[in-house]
Amino acid sequence: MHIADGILPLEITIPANVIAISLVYAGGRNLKSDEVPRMGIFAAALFIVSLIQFPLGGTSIHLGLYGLAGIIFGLRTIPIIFVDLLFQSLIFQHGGLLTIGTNTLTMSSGALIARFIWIHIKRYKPLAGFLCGFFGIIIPALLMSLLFIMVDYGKGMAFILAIYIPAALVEGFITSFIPTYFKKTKPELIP
Amino acid sequence: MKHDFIDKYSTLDSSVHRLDPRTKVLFSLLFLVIVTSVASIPSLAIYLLFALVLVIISKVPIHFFIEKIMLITPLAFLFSAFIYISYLIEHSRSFSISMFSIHYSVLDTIVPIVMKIYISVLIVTLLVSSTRFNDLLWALRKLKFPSIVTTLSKLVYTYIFLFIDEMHRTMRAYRSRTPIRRISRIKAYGSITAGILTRSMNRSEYIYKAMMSRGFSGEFPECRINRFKSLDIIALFLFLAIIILEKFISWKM
Amino acid sequence: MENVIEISNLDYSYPDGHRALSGINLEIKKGEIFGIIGPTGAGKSTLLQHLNGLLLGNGEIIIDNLRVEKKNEKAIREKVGIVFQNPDDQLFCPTVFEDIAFGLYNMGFTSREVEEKVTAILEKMNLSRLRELSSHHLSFGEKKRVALATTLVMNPQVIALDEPFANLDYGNIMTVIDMIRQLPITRIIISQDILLALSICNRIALLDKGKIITVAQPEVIAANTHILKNAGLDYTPYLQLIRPWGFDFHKN
Amino acid sequence: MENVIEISNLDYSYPDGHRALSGINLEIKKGEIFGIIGPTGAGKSTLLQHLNGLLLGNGEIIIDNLRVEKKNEKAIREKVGIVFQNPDDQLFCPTVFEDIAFGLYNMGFTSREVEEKVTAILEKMNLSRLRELSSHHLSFGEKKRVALATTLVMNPQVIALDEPFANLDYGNIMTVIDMIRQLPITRIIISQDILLALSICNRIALLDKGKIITVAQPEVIAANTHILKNAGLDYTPYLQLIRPWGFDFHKN
Repeated sequence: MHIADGILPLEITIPANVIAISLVYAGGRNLKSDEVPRMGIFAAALFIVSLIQFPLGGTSIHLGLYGLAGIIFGLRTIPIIFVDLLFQSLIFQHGGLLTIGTNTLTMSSGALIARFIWIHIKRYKPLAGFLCGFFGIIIPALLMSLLFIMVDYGKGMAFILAIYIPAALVEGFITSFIPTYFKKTKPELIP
Repeated sequence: MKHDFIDKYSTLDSSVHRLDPRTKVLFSLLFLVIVTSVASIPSLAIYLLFALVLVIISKVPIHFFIEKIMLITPLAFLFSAFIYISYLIEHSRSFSISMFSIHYSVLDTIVPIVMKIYISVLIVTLLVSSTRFNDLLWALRKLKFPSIVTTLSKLVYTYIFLFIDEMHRTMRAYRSRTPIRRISRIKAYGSITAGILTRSMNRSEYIYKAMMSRGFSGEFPECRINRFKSLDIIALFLFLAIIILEKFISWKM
Repeated sequence: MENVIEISNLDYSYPDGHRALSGINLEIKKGEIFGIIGPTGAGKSTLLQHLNGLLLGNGEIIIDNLRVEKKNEKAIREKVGIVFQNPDDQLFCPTVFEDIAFGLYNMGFTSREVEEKVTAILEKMNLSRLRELSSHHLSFGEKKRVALATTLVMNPQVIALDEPFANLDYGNIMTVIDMIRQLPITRIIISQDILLALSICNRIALLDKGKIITVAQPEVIAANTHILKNAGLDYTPYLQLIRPWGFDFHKN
Repeated sequence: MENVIEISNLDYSYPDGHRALSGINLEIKKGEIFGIIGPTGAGKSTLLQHLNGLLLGNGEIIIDNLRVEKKNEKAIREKVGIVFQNPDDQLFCPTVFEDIAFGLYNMGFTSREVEEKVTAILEKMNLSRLRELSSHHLSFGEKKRVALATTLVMNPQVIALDEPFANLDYGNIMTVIDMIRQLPITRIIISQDILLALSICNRIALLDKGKIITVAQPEVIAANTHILKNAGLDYTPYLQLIRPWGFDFHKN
């Protein structure tokens, strides 16, 4: 769901880049030394999981882990996603270079909303995890299709959302397990 | 996957390779901006031609670019399909048209977009295949990108292999305890993903410590080749000339 | 005695073309402790992974009258358990209990059966107090034992251990050796620690550059210093080095 | 002899509150081979990481008249080189050359100086033929040596090695021991292989549960079987086990 170069007008991509880079800067301030490698490995993980397609009901989907990253890293997710997208665009042409700001903002919104959900649903943590994973995928897809409609590619772009529903469900199920796992293995990760 | 998966052809020698990495980054971004801002098919054809000339000058094997083009093609196709469907939906009442006839007016929207997507892919691929990865990070840092971006990028470059390695070994151990090839329970999937992440995190800390104990501070002290020189100025002038030519032609038309 | 494993003419090359194993012939008898020794890169781990079909090479491997091939995968993996060198590879569940239960669920046991079997093995291996811990909080020695338990619980006929003594202190080495000795099944041990392999195995195959140099009793291998030297496995300089502490021991 | 490292009252707790080191006092002399032994979890690696400021605890560490603290980080890391246990964690560049060059670039050497220094160390350590290889294609023993080279090339005054013998066969153990012995600088060796530590160190500190139990000459440590047993480091059962092969050796 990364938007390639050449699709969006400069009126969107350039301001988005300015905002995204400022947020990247903000998200990378006052880092403790143990945060850096953890952010690095997550950026690598985000990159790798996006390459591992597995079949589901006729199509193939892959994990995003954006919701999980949001739960763990909060605002720090923004630089992580930015770097993940930089690698995806440089190596596999998933998403463009000029649209990297736009993509960072849409993906990060999903992650930050996941963080919000995780902090505010105090009970039923597996359910909270499910919602984090689900919205971590659905929110970016929603924003992307809204963006397309906004620049007049037509209302049909809303159908894009439908493609992501199965992926978001799978992501939700998996994310419902992982934070509880980390609670046992690396409790310092989970807020 | 080998270590040179990003900058595979960066050790070749060509005029493109010899440019200052900063020039290449700026040039690529500018190129993307210009391409995005034009809409006419002839103008885009000029830029496509220019991009192809650069590709040839770079001596990077053509098949490498074709691979990348193939990667983006399904997406370009899907996107075009969506535009087409949108068009049909929006105009179905006013025209009462059939789904199966071709509507040429929509091609005016689709063709330029597909061209833009392809030109952009060529330019980005040219950038990464003609610049060593470390030099690219050095250039981004010099161009005032936040240091967190370059530091994380350096780590990701290293950690990708670490992550693949951990994944491979966990899956091997997993398979040795299960006769079933696919993972049967979604909970197992969650466990394995979390397990791989935990182990990768632990190892990533060691690697980071090993880097720090050899003086790594997140900065990139060195760029192996080239500084800004006459070749860079020529390249920029050439690029400006192409832009002016394109503007002139589209004005004439 | 009856053969439980028969390997004939096994060849294997890695996808990059590098030849890892060539012309391996091997017979392993029921109930013995069989050692496979060799320097790093000799192909020991590669050979190990053929035993339960994680890798499939050219040639034939028969385990307990069943040919190792794709269609027998399920049965073979239940017959042969592998304990990998790094226990972290094998422990990926949130708790020790779940790690040990994992293979059983895959074999199709019910929750109740799983519960019983896991409890039994934990008690037998003296690991009950670790039951609800996360494997990340165990010491290396404990992890090694839990990794062994994850395989043993599946009740295999053959267990193959990759470098079971690596990274252990002497105390843990002795514990692991005791455990291995007490298992009533066929045990295959892969090790570059030739002194330990000589000490606990009934028979030993010496592997070098993907080929089997010799298969013999430990005494025969130890006496043949020539082939050990050729394979870079000569341990005399090491014994010479630790001699002062050994002599002390003799005096006591 | 002059002290190159002085540690006084060092305490360290992990972020989760677990106490890893308490009240460590230690003096290491210029040029010696100093061993730090102890069972797993004793805090050996944690102590090691304090030596070049990768971890900062309470207490004082002076290296060659310079206090280990944030502001001296750069200078300290040039004085003290650490070789980690797992060479895979240390080799992260596309080629051996670049791995060895990594530290030099960070120290600010020019390309030409780096080229010269790397070439020199590769020749000296007999690794020149590996220069352009990726570390993925090296054997474990080669990786260990390259990891050592990545640190030595920075010309440290102190080199600290975490489990330098782990996972090596006897041939490689002897090679690494020779290398360590020939280095003209202060060497700190962390190991749970007490027999090897006794054999090559001038002095040894025994660490258990984050505390220093004793610091003494190898002969003294070896004679004190009581404290070794307490720390779970008793090696007599091991020597008993490998005895048959040792006797053979004595006969020769």
